[in-house]
Amino acid sequence: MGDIHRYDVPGTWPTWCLGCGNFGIWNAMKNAYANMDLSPHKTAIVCGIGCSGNLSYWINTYVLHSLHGRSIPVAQGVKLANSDLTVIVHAGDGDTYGEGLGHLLHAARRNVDITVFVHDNQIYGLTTGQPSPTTFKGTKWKVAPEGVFASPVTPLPLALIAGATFVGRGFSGENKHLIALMEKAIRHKGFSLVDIGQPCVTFNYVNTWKWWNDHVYKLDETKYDRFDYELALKKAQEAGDKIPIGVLYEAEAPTFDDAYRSLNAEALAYAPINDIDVKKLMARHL
Amino acid sequence: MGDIHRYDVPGTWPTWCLGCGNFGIWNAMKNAYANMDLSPHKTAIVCGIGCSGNLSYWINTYVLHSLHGRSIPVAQGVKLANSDLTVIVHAGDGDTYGEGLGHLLHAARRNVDITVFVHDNQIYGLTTGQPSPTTFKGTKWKVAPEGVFASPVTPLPLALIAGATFVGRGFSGENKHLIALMEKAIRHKGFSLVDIGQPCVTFNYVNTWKWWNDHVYKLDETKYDRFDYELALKKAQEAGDKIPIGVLYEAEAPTFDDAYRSLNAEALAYAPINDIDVKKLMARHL
Amino acid sequence: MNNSRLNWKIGGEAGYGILTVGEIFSKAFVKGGYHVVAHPEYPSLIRGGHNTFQLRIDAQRVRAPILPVDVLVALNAETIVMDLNDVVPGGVLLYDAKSFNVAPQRGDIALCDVPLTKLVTDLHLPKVAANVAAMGASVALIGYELRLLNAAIQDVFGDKGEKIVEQNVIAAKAGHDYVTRSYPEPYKGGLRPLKGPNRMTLTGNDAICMGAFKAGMKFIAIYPMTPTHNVMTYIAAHAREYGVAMVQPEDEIAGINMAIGASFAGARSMVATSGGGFSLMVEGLGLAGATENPLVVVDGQRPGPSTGLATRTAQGDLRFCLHASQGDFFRVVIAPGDPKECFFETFRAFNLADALQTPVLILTDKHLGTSFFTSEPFETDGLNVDRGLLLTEGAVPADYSRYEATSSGVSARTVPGVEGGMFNSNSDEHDERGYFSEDAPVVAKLVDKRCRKFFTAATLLDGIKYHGNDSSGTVLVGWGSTKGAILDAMDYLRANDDVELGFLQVLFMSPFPSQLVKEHLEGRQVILIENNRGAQLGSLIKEHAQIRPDHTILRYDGRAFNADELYQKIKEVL
Amino acid sequence: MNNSRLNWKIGGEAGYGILTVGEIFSKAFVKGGYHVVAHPEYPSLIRGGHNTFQLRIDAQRVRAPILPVDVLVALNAETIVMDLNDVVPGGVLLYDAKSFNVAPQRGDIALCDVPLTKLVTDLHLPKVAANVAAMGASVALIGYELRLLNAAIQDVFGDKGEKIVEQNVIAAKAGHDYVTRSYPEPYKGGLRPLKGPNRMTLTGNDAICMGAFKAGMKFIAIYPMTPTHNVMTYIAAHAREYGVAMVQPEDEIAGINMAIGASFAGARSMVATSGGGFSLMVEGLGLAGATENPLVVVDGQRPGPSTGLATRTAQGDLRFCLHASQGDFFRVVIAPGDPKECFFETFRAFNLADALQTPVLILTDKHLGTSFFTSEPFETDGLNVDRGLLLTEGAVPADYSRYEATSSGVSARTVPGVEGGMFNSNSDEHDERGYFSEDAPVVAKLVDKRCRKFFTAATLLDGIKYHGNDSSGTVLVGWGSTKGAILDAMDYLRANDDVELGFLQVLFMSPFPSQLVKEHLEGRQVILIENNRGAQLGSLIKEHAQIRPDHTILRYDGRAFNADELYQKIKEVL
Ligand SMILES: Cc1ncc(C[n+]2csc(CCOP(=O)(O)OP(=O)(O)O)c2C)c(N)n1
Ligand SMILES: Cc1ncc(C[n+]2csc(CCOP(=O)(O)OP(=O)(O)O)c2C)c(N)n1
Ligand code: SF4
Ligand code: SF4
Ligand SMILES: [Mg+2]
Ligand SMILES: [Mg+2]
Repeated sequence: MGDIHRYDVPGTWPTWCLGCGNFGIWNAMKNAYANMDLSPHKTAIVCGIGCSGNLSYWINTYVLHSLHGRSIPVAQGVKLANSDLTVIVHAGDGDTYGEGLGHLLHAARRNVDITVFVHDNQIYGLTTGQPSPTTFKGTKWKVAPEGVFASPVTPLPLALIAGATFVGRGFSGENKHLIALMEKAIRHKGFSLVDIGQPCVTFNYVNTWKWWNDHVYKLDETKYDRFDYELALKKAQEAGDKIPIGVLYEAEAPTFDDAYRSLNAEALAYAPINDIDVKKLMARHL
Repeated sequence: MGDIHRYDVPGTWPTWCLGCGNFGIWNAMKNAYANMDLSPHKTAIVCGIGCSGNLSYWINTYVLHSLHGRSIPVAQGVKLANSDLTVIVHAGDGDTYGEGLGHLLHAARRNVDITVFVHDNQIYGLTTGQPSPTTFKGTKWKVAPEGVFASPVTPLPLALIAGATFVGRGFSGENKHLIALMEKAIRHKGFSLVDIGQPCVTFNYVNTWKWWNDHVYKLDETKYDRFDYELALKKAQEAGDKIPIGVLYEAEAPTFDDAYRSLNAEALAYAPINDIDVKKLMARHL
Repeated sequence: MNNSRLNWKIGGEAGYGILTVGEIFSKAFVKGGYHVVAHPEYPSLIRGGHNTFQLRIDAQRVRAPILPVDVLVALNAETIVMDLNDVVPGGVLLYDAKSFNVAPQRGDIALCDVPLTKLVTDLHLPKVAANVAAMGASVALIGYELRLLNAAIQDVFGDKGEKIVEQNVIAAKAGHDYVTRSYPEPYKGGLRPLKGPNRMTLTGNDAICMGAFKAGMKFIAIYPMTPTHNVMTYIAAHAREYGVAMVQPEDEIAGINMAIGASFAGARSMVATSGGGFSLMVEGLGLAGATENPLVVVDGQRPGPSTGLATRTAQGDLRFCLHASQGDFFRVVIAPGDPKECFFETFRAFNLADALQTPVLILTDKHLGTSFFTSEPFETDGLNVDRGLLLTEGAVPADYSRYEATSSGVSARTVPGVEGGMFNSNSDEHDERGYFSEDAPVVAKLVDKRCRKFFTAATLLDGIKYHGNDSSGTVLVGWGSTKGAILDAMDYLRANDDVELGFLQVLFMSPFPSQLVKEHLEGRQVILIENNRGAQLGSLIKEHAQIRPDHTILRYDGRAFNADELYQKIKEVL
Repeated sequence: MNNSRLNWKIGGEAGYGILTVGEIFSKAFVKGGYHVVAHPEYPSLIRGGHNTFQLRIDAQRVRAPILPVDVLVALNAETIVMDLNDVVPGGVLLYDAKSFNVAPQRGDIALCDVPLTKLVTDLHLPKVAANVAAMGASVALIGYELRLLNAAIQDVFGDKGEKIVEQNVIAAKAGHDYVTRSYPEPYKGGLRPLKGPNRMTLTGNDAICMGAFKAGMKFIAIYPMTPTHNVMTYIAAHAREYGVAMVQPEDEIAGINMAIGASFAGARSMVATSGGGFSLMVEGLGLAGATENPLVVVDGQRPGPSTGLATRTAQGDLRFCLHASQGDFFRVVIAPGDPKECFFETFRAFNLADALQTPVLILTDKHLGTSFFTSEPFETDGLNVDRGLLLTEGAVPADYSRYEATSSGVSARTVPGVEGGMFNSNSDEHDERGYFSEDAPVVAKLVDKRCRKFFTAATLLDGIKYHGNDSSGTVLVGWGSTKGAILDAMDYLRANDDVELGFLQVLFMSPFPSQLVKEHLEGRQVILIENNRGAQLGSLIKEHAQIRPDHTILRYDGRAFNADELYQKIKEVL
């Protein structure tokens, strides 16, 4: 187990609201890194734009603070260019399930070996409280005084259908559980999606700490067969009163990055490029 | 039953390749329109860019020939502005499941009352034969000489998970069946997705007419309960040897456009705007 | 002697309602006949960051912020650290000395120590009410009238119920009474209510929303993005009343494409976003241009490139808006400079979109869109909706061609539902009927048709406004939100230096009023003022009027020009 | 007397391999020492449309198509209807009179009736082989050598196996022998093989791919879009050999963002698209600019706005590429004019992207990207990869700041994996270490840092090429793919009219070579030539060099300039 302070950015402290669920995710993440003794310089975090994405400021590693909705494509590029890196995405629910929903599902069907942690506060936090794709239907907001008209996106079943090989749900308030879950997701070889319940204490008056605490329950690892796809798809659809947390599904499958890696002995980023011969190409045009 | 020639565009004939599956879709569609006696001027077709989208040139109605991947948002706008219209999308698999996958699923969760017909030839036709999101894994193509590395998108289960209230599959070669299916989809109030098997005789050497004929089977309407969501989700996942065609799922649910329509007695497009009073707004700023 | 102006600033932690406080305080003075300019500054963080609200109050018309401030209200220690230098010698710091342990390091200002937190907690009010107590205290300090503050509290909190109003009134009174007792001498003799006309307090974005409602906008798609988030809130609050469909799409691409669909179907429609979201709308903009569907697009600028500074201001998107999307086609780009122009130009934007059947862009920015200004109520009587060449049922000619290559470039439109008007609104190049065509002469004809709208538009518009001295040897030139600072700086020059300059405000960036710009600038000393680094208007003037500005005053640190700062900078180059 | 030039055109239905036929026929003449320019024209349809391939063959260097044609080969009736007027009086129509019932309505040309279909079906070859028979027939008609056609067939079909080659050789022979028998007199005395150097036949896009391979591009994301679809095919064919990852993303947004991720991770990376796809990449372009990640972007232009004409040519994206994305930041924009420049400038683009740590755009178009040209093999010996300020393991200073505000604007980069080099590649505005900052002076400092790259770039580059007469009173000015037509038109002027003009080719559109452009154009009659309606280079010249072209020759019907047409147009305004 490594030193958690390796990941500190000296002289900084998160600017999240007091009581924000992001603190728990931040803490769990650093602990998971420490448990796995990840080298900060061999890890790349790609994050989106949102309160969630700001996490990247308070972790000492390589970071690309990208665009709202586009962290998953960026992360795939990082992994394809250098498959020796551990590549992790931190993004919001608006980011991943709104602006970026297509990217999420396409990355899942490719099974690129990246890990996506979604800070799911069921709201647009940084833009001060508009409904997000996971906001419940019917709830009323300043910009939706008639109530939200659409059913929420259900990311976990969608990811399962799309072909994700690791699907889990965590909760910022179950920190130890979350640490273990994050570790498993990162260790998994293939595309991992972990949706993390993250109360937004400032804007989300529906999905509060109490709400989350009242609704989550832990999957019993000794009984639940996480390799059973049918079961996983059922569990993933559980909403309503009781929401399972833990690893819902895991499977082994060839990854997209390995398919490309087979083109080169070394990672693309390390391939020598000083003296590439194109004479043989030119010869074909003679 | 109306006159099928109402929908002809005089002096034109499709430019599709001889034997292209699009002919069957075009034919079925005009028949379905005629059966329903749809008024050409009260119907709007929105299409994407692709061989599929070119269909809009050979049907006499209001058409917005939009952008690759964006026909579903455009169609939602048309419907929201004038819910008196019958709004239909014709788009390709690249269009709908690649560039536009996010839009498809968001439209489904909104349950906007539009009907989406996807000409699924499992290939990018108009750009001369690149693999599409529904191209099978492992198959080799000029631009994918090592074979396609990703699993195909499975649009029907995705749409079901997202909340589509009508999900079906048709096949260009089963024309009578397709006509009936199209009618049902158009009549359905809510978001309808119909994926239509459409052989591309020029570029898709895998999913040929023979392949399709060998694989499809018709759901038996007298036995299959299309209102059973669980069953539909199972059926929708059937791939491999046997592929069901017919209405896989149907449900009644409030539509997004009705929610908006409740704001106004008449369609937005018809609301009088000549003398709108904003003095009461100004008064609030005094 | 009474004072006739005051510059007040309040600072505190984010999330403590500084913006609401600012709005209330602004209203209190507008109700007393004053002009105000008020602007919030805050980082792109929900909490923990340093938020300020600065309010310029003046009996004369003022249009832009200035420094230094007369009264600084510090609700946290950071305000003292960051803003104390902004206080004018002889000014006042109002603070709660016991609440934080930073000692103000200025000997040349007065300290007004008020136990704000204790005052409100003693009254069993929530701690945040200290903000309102600070306003009450400020009113007393300034020698203004508490009843006007109370009226403003009623205005802003009225919707939330009588109880909330009452609590806030009590908090205000507590602050007020404490200061009246402990510091009985009002600052600079006090600021008394004036007899002035009834004026509105509003932001540029508020005015855009009003203009859109007035124009009969029926569909708007907005994906949240600062600084147009308040457009969303405003429209949402009045959507039912005005029968408008506001959709929050899954992304900006969906947003603009929905709006195009709605426009095609006959509803006046609009999108509003900022540069990042507009980047995603570029392909849709071209679709509207090619298919000739009317569309109004608001770009609220903020500093780029990329995510940049989400909550700050800039004018860096001008060239981008002019040239976004592939191929040559004509669009209108309007840059209003104050809330009044925001209102009237937005109204006009919808008429122009219909008249020209092409996208109309409205360029604002965080400063104009989210700062508060005073304005007389808008005169709406002469405003007529004109939908251009829109054919209704029965009016469609037998040989109807949607894209007829008319001399104006504009051809009659139908919308779905109209019998006999069917056509293909086609993003592929097409012939006059909308059927696709690759025939070389047809292509050139249709390209020409669409581009002729430029000339048609140019005849409809002036494109500039000229302010001040017609014949001054030196002329200022600018666009958009810098208008306020420029006009105020001209007032300073007139008052302090007896210099009367002219100011050429470019209102339409496309069609660019080349001839008028040339006429106004040629042979004079030109000082270009912009809130960007690229001097983008300057580049347009060089391109279209062949004139190089003699001096360029640019600010690109995310902040708007202060009027006094700009005045100094102009003097330096005069 | 032998002929030394010939203009040949073949037309037929889409889907019948006209493009392959054209490629083979081109190679046959390049092998015989000729220069060729060959361009396909086809509508955006897979089948049923009218496809042509036109080939200009000349012993002298030629660079652009011309009209009229000497020999027209009609494989269907439509070719006779559409293209017969293109044949020069005294020219030849080669066709299969029995196959279609349109009678050629020209008395001033020779008819060469060859039963192409019968010839091949008699030999039990598939009907499409009629195309190849038509080539054999053409060779005989022109008096050229069949063995060179056979060699070209071997080149192009070699990969498909000996059987295919053999069949095609048989078909060619059948056509050849028929004509030799029936029309023994070769057209204009015949075209004999020359002793020339070995030259390549290739498209601009081929050359871009070669340049990218040579530069060490390791990652490329391409979503299919005409006219860059052949980039995809080319890269795919050689990806394994060169160890390159080519990804077909779900959309262009994913494509550019993947490429940025790959670049951040240390791989040289690229995207290629056309205007519509580039529209979707605009936000990503800003991300690369703000985070200072190197990136090469190819925009293959086609006529807009919007979907426009998918398979035709235009130069309408210049201003768009220069200004795409919000806020001010520096990008490089290069417009190569022929395959050689495509190769060398693409190679340089990667070095510039690394040296300047900003996006580099390469602007081509359908004409340059997909027409075939002859070129001597590229001299690659002096080409050195330069990755700029890229810190490797062990070289990272202790107090490393990724975004140090250096005088060049470029600061040293690390990539993930390098110990001690961690930083935040940040789209939010940030300080020199990459940590977010909203501090006004820091913001201005970083904006300035990035914009200083403009000057650094300007010192690295000339930006123009000057061709022809240094002191002519009239100078032509153009950019990109019009280069060939302009140079050829100058050859005509020299040969026919004894007029020796100069031609200023603007190669770099950003940083724009203002000074050089001014020097070359000032005081001369300027004729601007562009393949767009907006005269976009003209607008840059007005903006940056304060010069208005005296004459403007624009073509915007989706077609490239023919050299002879341009020659006439230039003469008209001279
Ligand atoms: C293209 C684009 N559109 C909009 C925004 C504005 N924006 C910033 S954060 C955000 C929402 C964030 O919501 P979410 O992803 O759920 O993150 P959270 O703040 O809740 O963690 C939006 C819409 C943006 N930065 N870019
Ligand atoms: C933004 C954008 N990217 C790419 C293209 C080029 N393009 C035109 S059609 C097409 C693929 C069409 O495939 P599909 O949607 O399956 O339709 P099909 O032709 O097979 O019917 C593409 C990529 C485009 N027009 N716009
Ligand atoms: S707004 Fe919500 S999500 Fe953002 S920091 Fe505050 S509590 Fe957390
Ligand atoms: S390319 Fe394929 S999809 Fe397109 S028209 Fe031909 S057969 Fe049909
Ligand atoms: Mg969120
Ligand atoms: Mg397809």
